[in-house]
Amino acid sequence: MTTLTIILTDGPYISEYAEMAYKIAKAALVHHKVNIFLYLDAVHIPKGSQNPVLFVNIGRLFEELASNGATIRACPRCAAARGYQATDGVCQEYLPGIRITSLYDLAEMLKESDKVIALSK
Amino acid sequence: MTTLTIILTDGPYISEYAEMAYKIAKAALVHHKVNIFLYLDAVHIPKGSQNPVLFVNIGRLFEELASNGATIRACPRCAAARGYQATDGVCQEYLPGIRITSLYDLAEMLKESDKVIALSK
Amino acid sequence: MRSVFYLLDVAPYGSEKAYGLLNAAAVSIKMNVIVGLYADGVYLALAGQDSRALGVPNLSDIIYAYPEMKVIAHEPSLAKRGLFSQSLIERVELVDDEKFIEETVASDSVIAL
Amino acid sequence: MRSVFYLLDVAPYGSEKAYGLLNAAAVSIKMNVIVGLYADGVYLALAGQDSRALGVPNLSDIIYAYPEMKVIAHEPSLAKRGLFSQSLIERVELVDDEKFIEETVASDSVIAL
Amino acid sequence: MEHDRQLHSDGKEPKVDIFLLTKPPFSERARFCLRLIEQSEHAVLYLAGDGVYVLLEEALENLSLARIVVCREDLEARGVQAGDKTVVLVDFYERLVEDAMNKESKLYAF
Amino acid sequence: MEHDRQLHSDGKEPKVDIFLLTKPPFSERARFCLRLIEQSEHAVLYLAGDGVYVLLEEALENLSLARIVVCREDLEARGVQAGDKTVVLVDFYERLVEDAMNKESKLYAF
Repeated sequence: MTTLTIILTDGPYISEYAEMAYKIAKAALVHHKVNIFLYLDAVHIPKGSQNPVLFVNIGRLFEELASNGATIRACPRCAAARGYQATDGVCQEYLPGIRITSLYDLAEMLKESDKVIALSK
Repeated sequence: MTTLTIILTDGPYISEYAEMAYKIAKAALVHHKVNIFLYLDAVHIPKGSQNPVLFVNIGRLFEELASNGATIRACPRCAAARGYQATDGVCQEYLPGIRITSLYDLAEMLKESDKVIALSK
Repeated sequence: MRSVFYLLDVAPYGSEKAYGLLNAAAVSIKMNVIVGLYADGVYLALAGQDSRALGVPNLSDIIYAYPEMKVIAHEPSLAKRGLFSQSLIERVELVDDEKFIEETVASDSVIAL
Repeated sequence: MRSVFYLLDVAPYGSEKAYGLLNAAAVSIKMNVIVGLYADGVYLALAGQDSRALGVPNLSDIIYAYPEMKVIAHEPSLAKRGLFSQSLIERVELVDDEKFIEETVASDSVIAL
Repeated sequence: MEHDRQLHSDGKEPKVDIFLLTKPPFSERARFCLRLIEQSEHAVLYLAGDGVYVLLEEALENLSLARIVVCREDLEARGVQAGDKTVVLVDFYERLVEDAMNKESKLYAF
Repeated sequence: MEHDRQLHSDGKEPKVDIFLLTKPPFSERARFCLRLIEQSEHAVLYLAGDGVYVLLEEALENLSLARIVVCREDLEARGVQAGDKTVVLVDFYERLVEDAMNKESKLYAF
């Protein structure tokens, strides 16, 4: 099984990248292992209670990816700065399945990956 | 008394603009009325429990501005999409003094302003 | 402020900037409002935008919904991006560099988002 | 992946991108890591950075803290920005366009943040 | 995977370069992407997001590209017309993933 | 305020244009800012953030500027040297606000 890692740095709604990452990850999950690392502003993506009116709910899309087997991790420095605190990787404000762990996870994801896609403004 | 309105569109930490806006607003509050409109990603600025390690706490800076008389308002569409819900303008996740109101407030702020500064990536 | 010049210099759809800027311009129409398309912002002038499949608001429709909003596009930016050979929406007035700068400085304030 | 090329094309300090990219490169040093300074990213090569008064981490110090990280700068980008007449930090290797592209494609992956 | 590694350690390059471009043509990233395409012997260009504006560039004609694949919903939203030499797909991301995850290809995203 | 309005309705322009530039010189915003400065009769340039990189531009010499004011902490962080013709201030923002809020000035921020 081959592995794809996607790195994001933008928050939801401000750019198309979160939604694009969802579309790529969804297609990749059919035959491949998918890792997503949420870096810098992308740590806002799993925030709960998002309620966009004219756009798709990005948080839900990532919740769906996690429940379909994608490994989604967020950078703890970026998350803490922005107000997301975690205990044992679990953040109460986050949607289920997405954890705040360590930047070293990014390196581990890259090492085990066959392909990498970084999407960023 | 003259009025300055500052418009922000970036979240905290990702760019220098939130901190720069603080420095401008702080200097302006000595002699002028200061309005700040938080638009797009800038609605993340007043989120509580920010805990940056090597950077200044941006949320606190804006809480200070509000307590020193700055009128700080956030766009409801941008805020709701990003997971910040408000009742009568008050969002539980926000620091005190900053309210989620209406995009029309931006127009009102502009109309009553002598000068405007938009800071945005 | 009695007049505002909103400068759009990023491409529509890829970021929320264009949508945000048009909404801000729309609520400001009790003042004189100009939306200036510059650099990558001129892509907003392309005719035939259909965002239904993408599932986001049609930005050219917003321009048509607010006739009070004057929309100008910077000709050198259009030329550089190959847009002169394309169909453009009629609501957008094409102006040369000098006229674009003139309109910018004539407004009480300039807002680039 | 056994090698990663991190492309930095935005200016340091003004955004968190450079800091984030250097941190990502720092945790990746068990692989072969190259940081490529390109376009506005080449400003990171300026000597004498002192960020104490600004109250943020010194980005050139991060480069010195990780000797395993190879840092190259794109000469045409430096030239365009007037940096050839400036003092540059020694840790950064200046390479021409061809060599820069060669290093980019030689890595297993390219990451632009 | 093992096979792929051996290809690399033999000094052979992957046979196909896949470029996913999502930036408008005058961005630094797009310029860098086009520069990489110039030196590729077998390049396939996937255009999504603001990358579809690259189709308006005459310079595209001069690039040696095996294929240009375009995301249909992104193209339509922006009002850009695709030329004869492009493949416009609804199932763009499925095809991108198929191509990109192939062991014989190398993937770039800008 | 009333005085300022009358100046405008008389068709007179404010006497001083204040430009706050925070973007590096090759950004579209910086180019636009420099273009506006070209047509100003009395321009003061305030450089903060990545705007301080503009000091490395030779083109700056050719601009007719009444004054260039630079934010000291932003300059030092970036390792940029300021020339003789610039004023480097610790109390940059106080001075900016004073200049910018003056009724006789018009403020631009890029």
